[in-house]
Amino acid sequence: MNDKTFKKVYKEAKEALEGVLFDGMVVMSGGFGLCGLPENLILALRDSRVKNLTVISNNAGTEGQGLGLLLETKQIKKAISSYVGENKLFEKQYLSGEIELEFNPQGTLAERVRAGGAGIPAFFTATGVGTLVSEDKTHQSFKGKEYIMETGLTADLSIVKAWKGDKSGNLIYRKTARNFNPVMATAGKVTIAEVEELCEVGELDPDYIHTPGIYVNRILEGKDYSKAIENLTLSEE
Amino acid sequence: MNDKTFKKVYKEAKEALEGVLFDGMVVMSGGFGLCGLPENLILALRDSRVKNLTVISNNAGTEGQGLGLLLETKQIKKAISSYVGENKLFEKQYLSGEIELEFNPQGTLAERVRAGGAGIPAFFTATGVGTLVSEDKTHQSFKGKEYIMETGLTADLSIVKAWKGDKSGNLIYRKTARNFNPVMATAGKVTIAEVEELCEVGELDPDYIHTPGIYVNRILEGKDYSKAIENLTLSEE
Amino acid sequence: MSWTREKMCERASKELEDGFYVNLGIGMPTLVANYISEKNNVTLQSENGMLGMGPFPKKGEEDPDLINAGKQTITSLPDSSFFSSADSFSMIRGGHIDLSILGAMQVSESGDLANWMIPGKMVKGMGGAMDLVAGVKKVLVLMDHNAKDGSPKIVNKCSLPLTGKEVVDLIITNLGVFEVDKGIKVLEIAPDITKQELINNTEADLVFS
Amino acid sequence: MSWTREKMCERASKELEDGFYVNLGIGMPTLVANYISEKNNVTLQSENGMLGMGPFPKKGEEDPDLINAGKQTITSLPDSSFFSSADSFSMIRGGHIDLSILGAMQVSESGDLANWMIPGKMVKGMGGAMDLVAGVKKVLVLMDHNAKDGSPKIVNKCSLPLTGKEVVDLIITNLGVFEVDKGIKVLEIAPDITKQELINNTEADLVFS
Repeated sequence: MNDKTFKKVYKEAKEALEGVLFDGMVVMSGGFGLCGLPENLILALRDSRVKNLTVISNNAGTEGQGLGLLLETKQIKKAISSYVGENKLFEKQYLSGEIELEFNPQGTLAERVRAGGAGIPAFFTATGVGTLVSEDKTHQSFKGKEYIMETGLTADLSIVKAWKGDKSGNLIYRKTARNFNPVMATAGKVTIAEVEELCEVGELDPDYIHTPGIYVNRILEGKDYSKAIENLTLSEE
Repeated sequence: MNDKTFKKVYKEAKEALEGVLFDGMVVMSGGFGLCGLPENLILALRDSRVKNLTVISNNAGTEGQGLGLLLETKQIKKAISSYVGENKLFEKQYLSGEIELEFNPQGTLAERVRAGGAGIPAFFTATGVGTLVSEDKTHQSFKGKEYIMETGLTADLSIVKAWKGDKSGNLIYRKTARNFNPVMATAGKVTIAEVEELCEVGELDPDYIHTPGIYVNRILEGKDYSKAIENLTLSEE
Repeated sequence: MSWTREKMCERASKELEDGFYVNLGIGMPTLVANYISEKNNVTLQSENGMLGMGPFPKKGEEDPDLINAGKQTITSLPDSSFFSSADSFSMIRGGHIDLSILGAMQVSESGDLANWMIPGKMVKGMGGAMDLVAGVKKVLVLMDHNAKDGSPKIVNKCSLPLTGKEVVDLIITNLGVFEVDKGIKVLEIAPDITKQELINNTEADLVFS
Repeated sequence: MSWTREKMCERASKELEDGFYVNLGIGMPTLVANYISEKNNVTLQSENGMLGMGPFPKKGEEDPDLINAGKQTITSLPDSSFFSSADSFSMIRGGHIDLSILGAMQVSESGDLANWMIPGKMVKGMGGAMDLVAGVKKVLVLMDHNAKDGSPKIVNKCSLPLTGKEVVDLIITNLGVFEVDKGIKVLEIAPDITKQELINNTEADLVFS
């Protein structure tokens, strides 16, 4: 989507989602566990009541957190993830057949998203060869080693969370909150970014931009980040 | 290569090349035109007189600059590049059959190198479909569009140039001197980096590392950078 | 009266819509940048790894680490970002650039483009041209209507090796503006150029509306 | 006397050579980090996007933006770097990590590994395990020699769905150390464990040297 008006900045997550949602759409959401989640946009997505979503995200959130919120409202039809542990509601909906699940190895998922954003329809990987993941997939040998073909993934909408962003859409992530966000930003027909700090154009150093503004159609400064810690682990001393 | 001694820092380019060179090897060199070239390492490569090199680099340098230096000494057997204009010596050696040339579209070259470093033996791209580049290549259609298969590239040695680097091998590039350097750093069995400023570990911000130290086997602080400008263009006022 | 190069560039600049991300090829296309008004937020990409390309530097302000794909010294802008060649061509291949303006030796009526190689002459390489025409959303060719020897450059079928197949969307020459869409549609004709003159200088069939 | 978990982790830590880049799986493998001496420069990778993983934080110093692949709060080190999931798995898939230590449900005599799924039970997903075993140079399995029900975990053929085929190089259990190389070679035996006990607790044929 090219936003002809070049007005990328939105005040509220709800407003930022206007005009891009439709039932049955494919949504990518950045984040690893509860780290680097687009919290405001997930809430707004829940409140929109858009349904039959296919959600591409490494995890499915926990109960009451992250994409877990969209499970409560039964907005998710299918999840493409690498790991959905720690979520009883997901388990229940999956076992009852309410939700469809496609597991991808985490690196394959990341690369499929990267490929989707980079105009690469398919690539070969050794990951998953000889496992359930390779069933029905094209096998090919290169230099005597076996690989399977995986396809690129794109989404109707990508929602990502960054640390800082400027009004032209340039993004910088913080520590391991980066995770899937940069690749997902490249693979959405529309990409909406929420940031902890919205900066003026020129405040970010061009050498250290993680996501160039071209990938971000809409941007907003998020609020009330819970930044929950899933597994607080402290050193003993 | 895992450098068991974990002594990554070398004083001189010549010393950094010790033990890794052999005739007929494949060498990747970062740089775009004369921008971001590993100048010290190219000089040391010339002085080593290693021969029959296959060189993977976007350009072939100009006369007396960059990889042009290795043309003078006839060390290059084959070049894999996207553009070799502005080099009469290359032209002469090519027309006389002394040097073999494989043209790759620039984006395909960059992606082949990225794939090589990322363990992806092959990928599909629309670039070059219906052109000479697609001859003898596997064609496959995805969602009604035609693509060709391109393979990953690796090298026995990658030489790259960064702006700053720390003693654990973390690298940061400056402006458009980044170009092919980061992907080539990932695709060498051995990667040697030269930097303008060698820093202590801890001086670089972990959020802004362009090449993580894992990719760099050896590092040195370069000297006497010529940083030639190929095409000085000034605004008129 | 056929259009001057300046006029052609100015006409091409009209295709740069507000908010567009644009890649300008080496040569005449680079000059289109002079006609981008500050009002419409057009961002220039340079395939060697930069988004938000600024004007050429003033004397003494040139930076050898800051060049465009034509290896010319340039400047950055407040919204600039730098990235690797792989990331740059992911942007291009992935269809994120709205418009690419390139020169051409030949364009066929089906939109095939030839602009990188003349058999028998030394080949310099395709650089990023094949990636650009295959990946960018809209490809605009900016060229003289005829070759130096007077032969037509808008042809039935390219005789030169292709850069891309069915890739060109719009052609701007010194004689007119042409849309490639199941044939060559004439959108505009330069002043005082007759339909017959256009037809005489074009090998491909022209569709007048 | 079979080895304790501490002893197993300590033994596993001996496989971490100077200068190694290592990925430690969730659970017992994570504990191996406690046995890395500062002298040998071992760098830990966390597949969610970090190289140079430090110890767990002190109370009050935890950072929700800084977690490992097990979602545990961690710290960074002076040589740390952060990167995206795609870049992280390029590192893994591309063979740049020297060693991965993972837990297992079953390992076969040909090095097949099963550690992600029990049919009939809720499947949580493979996370990054399939990528790690397919990409990392050397794969070390750290596990109890027998399952809770006493059944052997080193088997002729895995009955559980595989994580990877022919991927395991070394197995460390509470009973011994085993190399997978055309069969299961016994490298070390825990104190007071007899060859016969090892054989009784192992389905796969063991090769004693």
